[in-house]
Amino acid sequence: MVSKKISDFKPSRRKVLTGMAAAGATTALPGFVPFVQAQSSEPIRIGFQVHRTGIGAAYGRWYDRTTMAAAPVINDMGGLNGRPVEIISEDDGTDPKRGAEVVEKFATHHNTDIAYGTLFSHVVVGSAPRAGELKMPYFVVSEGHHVASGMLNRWTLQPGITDVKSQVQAMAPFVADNLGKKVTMIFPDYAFGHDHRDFFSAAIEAQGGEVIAKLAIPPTETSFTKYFPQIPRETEVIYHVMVGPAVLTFVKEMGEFFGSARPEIFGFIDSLEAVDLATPGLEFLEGTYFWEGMPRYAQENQSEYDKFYRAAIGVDNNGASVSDPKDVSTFAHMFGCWETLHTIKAGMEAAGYQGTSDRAKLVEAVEAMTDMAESQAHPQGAKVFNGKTHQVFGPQYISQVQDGRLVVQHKTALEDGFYPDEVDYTTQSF
Amino acid sequence: MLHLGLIAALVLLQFILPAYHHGNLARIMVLSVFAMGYNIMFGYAGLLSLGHAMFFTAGMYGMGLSVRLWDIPVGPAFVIGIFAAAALSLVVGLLALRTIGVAFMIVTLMFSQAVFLTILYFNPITRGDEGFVIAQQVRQIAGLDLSNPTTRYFAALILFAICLLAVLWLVRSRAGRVLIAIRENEERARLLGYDTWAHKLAAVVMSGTMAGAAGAAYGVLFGSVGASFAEVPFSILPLLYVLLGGPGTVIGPFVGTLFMFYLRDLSSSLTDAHMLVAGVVLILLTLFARRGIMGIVRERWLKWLP
Amino acid sequence: MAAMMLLSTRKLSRHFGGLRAVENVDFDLPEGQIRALIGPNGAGKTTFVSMLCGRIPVSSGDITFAGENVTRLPAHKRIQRGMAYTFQITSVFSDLTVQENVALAVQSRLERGAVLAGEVAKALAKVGLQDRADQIAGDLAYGHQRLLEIAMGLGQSPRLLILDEPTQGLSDGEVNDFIALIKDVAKDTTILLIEHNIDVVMALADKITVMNFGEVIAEGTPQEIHENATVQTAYLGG
Amino acid sequence: MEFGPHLILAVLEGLVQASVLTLTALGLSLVFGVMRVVNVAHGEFFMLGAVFAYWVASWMGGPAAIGFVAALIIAPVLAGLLAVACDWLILRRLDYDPERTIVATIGMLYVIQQVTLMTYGPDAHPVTPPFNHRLAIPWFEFTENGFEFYYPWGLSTTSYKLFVIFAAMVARMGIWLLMAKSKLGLILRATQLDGETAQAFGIPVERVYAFVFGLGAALAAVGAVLIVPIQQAHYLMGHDPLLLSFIVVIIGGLGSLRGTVVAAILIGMSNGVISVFFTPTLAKILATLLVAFVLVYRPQGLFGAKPA
Repeated sequence: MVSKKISDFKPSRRKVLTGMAAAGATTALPGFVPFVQAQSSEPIRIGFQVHRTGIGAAYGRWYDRTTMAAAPVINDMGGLNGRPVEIISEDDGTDPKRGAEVVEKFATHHNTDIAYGTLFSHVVVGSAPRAGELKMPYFVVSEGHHVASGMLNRWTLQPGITDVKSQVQAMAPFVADNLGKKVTMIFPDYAFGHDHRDFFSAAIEAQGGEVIAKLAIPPTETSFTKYFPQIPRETEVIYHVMVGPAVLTFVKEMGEFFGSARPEIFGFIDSLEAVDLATPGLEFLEGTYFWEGMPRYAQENQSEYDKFYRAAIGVDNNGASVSDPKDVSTFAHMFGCWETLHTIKAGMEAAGYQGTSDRAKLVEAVEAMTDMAESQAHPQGAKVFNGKTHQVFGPQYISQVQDGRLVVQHKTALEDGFYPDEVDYTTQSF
Repeated sequence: MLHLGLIAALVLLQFILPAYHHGNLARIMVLSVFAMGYNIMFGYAGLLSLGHAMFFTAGMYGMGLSVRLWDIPVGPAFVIGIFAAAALSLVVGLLALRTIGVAFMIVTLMFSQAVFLTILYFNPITRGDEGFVIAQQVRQIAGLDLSNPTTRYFAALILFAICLLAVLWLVRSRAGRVLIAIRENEERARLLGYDTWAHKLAAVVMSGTMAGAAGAAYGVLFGSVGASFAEVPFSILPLLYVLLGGPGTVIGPFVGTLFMFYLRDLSSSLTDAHMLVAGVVLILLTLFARRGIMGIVRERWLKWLP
Repeated sequence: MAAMMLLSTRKLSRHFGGLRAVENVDFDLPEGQIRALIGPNGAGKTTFVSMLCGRIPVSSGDITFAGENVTRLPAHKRIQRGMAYTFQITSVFSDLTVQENVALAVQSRLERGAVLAGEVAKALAKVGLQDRADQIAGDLAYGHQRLLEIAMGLGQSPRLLILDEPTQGLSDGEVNDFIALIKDVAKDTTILLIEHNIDVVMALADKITVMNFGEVIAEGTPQEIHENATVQTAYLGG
Repeated sequence: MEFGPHLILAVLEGLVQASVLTLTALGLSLVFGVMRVVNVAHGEFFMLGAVFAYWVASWMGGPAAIGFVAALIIAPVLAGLLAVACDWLILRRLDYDPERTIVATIGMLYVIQQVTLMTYGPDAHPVTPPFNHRLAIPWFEFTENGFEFYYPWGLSTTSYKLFVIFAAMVARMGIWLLMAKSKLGLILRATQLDGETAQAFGIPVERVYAFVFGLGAALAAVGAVLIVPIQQAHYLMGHDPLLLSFIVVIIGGLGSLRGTVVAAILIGMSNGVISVFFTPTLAKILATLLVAFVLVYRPQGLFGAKPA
């Protein structure tokens, strides 16, 4: 029932997710000091910076659905420190300038306790300085390496999704051992693509392979065939990662270019995120491999957490909307919203968070976190949080297209994605 | 008088505005410097550019890269940013002024697009679309912390006041009158003995430099530098600000920026469809307020408004 | 003789594609004269004076102004050397006030910082527009716009004033005022006048140049031109 | 890939782009030429063509070819009617004043984008092509055995892409016949030359303007329906066609249909061919600067008359 209701989704500006269940559950739970209850039954306000318009809107829609599904679940569990969570959404237009304004609006107008939810990395970089100045905890879900690289500040954290540097490093051994050593990379000429380029090149060399060509595709490009001849003939593996509305064109044209003589292909699912694998023209992908942040198709050994998570959001076993099987979700990324909200809950409880004066305590409490067990709160898998770099490390999945479904072939170990710390945010003052 | 009054009012507002609007106003002042720069070219000299983002970006990256690559303090870096914008606008002016009308629009658009792509191309230096952060601890001039809201507000206000008075002085000067003459009828102006090409070039350079000052100030005051400021929609913004506020009025760009900012902000509190609201308002304004907000004010009430 | 010439052209030509709008015109205008330039429509008069002031480039030939070859100079430099040109079609700055229009004409020749107001008032008074100084030029009646156009020419205090059909659309009374005005101005300015109204030409011109098909077909005093057979043919038989 | 096959591939790709671009640009050129207004919302009518095509095709169901043909007829008509409504409700009331038209069409752009986002959504959706076969293209080489044909790796196109090139050619012929041979074309050309005089001769200029605005939008939509089986319909897809169409119209020379077609082919091809020699982003930069410098040194466009 819940899933049905939410999948009839209409974008709405604010959803006050208080509700009777939350209030009832908190009083029933043991361990709550009575005066806390008396003092503040007001909701904790989470400012949700969402890409409702602009280039990130396709992701934004599913980040929104995941967030709106996670909030009532958290409220059913007793909310945050006994207080219900209220999500206050504000569109940033996938624009860094507006992003900074939205963070400011959260802090000074909506008086939210924290800000959360940003995906596109240029919006993160545009917004984080303001969050730092406003001393507002800013939980991003963007997989960019910007947090762990040290360029941001102590108030910005990424506890829900692994960064690209770690992801690609964990992929390199599989690619080198199973697919080939001579790699051609195709990636968008965005900072996001540059992270792939730089970190994967280094990682594959460490495995004895090499990147023999790098094709950086300019943004807003809509046709790709003309660039493919720059792929060297001796390429053993194509490594592709693409974002934006033209991803399907990109993949289809790649298939048409190679015909029956394709090399091994390894892609980040970003290239087909929210795209139905059954779309005509994608047949050539059969047998190719994809990185997945979280497996889109329910696997044979599906965990109960995965089951619960899908049901809560209203996503079926093929990663599509329950109400519309053609409406495929951004399954490989959006779990980050779910997990981040649960981490915020854990952090607030650990910090005994009461109000905005406890924001620094919240950051410290999250920094103190380390192991996160696979659970309903972390359905993607067990993780380790690095308090110094503010970055979480989780497992990565490599799936193969078999009969038009993505079947997991390999799950990386957490250690595969570790790299030396580049920053220690805990030494910065608040 | 009106303009000094506006500046005085803005000084006063600093003390009474709630934090949110206080922060917004600082932003609006910086953005309206961008719009005022645009107004010199478009509102007074009649040159419709669709590439003004490149000048804003030149100022922003001139400042930002100086800090990022050479650890230059933000004060001198700000000046470098302004010079970078001035240099770019001189080069663009020399080339683009060979064209007029729609060709001028396209040429400026193309140059701006090339600047945007160049930022992406040199991503190891510029960090591409993501850009980079000007750290809070380096954003200081003479010991003043520019990330502090009050300091930031006054810094924005000082820049705004300087530019406002500069434009006021310009349009009351003889050179300003020549620019208007060029807008109205370039050939006639030439046949009154004016080197219209040189005047237009000067307008482009002044306009671009002011836009660059806004860009550099934006980076210094708000701490981020990014390529999205070089994209086409960011070139359209000052055009809208100026057209709505009233082209060819000194105060119009500020009014337009204020109006557009709060139109977006308020409508996004009411509905997801803030672009729909903005679109409808734009259409209505063109239908019923053809010379922009201050243009109407001038027509109806204040004929002397410069 | 040559030393007194304010303006001379030699073999001045202008072709538009295959059309020879002006062909090999040799023309001399001594200082202090009122010269009328007449000819049927399409004779090349406006093209000719447009080349003089630099509105359009020449195809070949030379223009000498005040002893200096100005053929390659841009328009504004010729104006700065003492030419003024008023347009055939009224071409005032219609969004500016009358005063500002004239001020634009005056300020181009004055030093930085010099006071404009007196000069502006003088030019306006000459054409009788002093009472309308604060009106928006575009709101003026047509005849007044023509006068403003002339006031702008006067405001430049040129050595050579080129008037392109200044009386077109004026009433008879206005034409008479105009004749008086030009006679007054001519005391210290050389005038080149394109005019269709033959009464005005006869009343004003010291000498008349007649063009047809891009060439000068006759030149002489009003009396001579009046009696010239070629001119008669050009006007009547052409 | 070797140079020869690479160039052929780039040329083929360039032709597909150019084909769609000519139609979109011809639409803009008509509006620009006849009405003298800058229609910033032109790209949005392109986008609407693609979105309508998706809706029509998915509503029809059945074989892909039927949905496609239906879309090719219905989508441009809908886009055209919407444009006529915009003209009648908005532009006409602005007296087609250049500056106000720019703002009003920016407003229309916002409205159309947002309404599409709210109804169609933020995702890109494909339309299935009526047919789509990969066609390998042979190339030659000189070996010890002399001159030989072979099929180089990667050198191919699809039957649908060839169809796009062909269909665009047919559409261009249609436009040419309309403009050069029909009475309607005569009216359009007369209005383009001088609206006031045309009015004096009893041409209902207002209705001609509405028709032209609709026709321009419909042409953009035809281009979009042709491309949507290759590139998906998305609510932000109007941006590039708008910019490119403007470039094409200006480079081609205002009001010159022949110039528009030639410029579209030049621009489409140069994008492809430059990408043979440089890395993708650098190629884009160079192509952009090329356009700018063509205009700087030939402001009247390639086929415009030099102003006197």
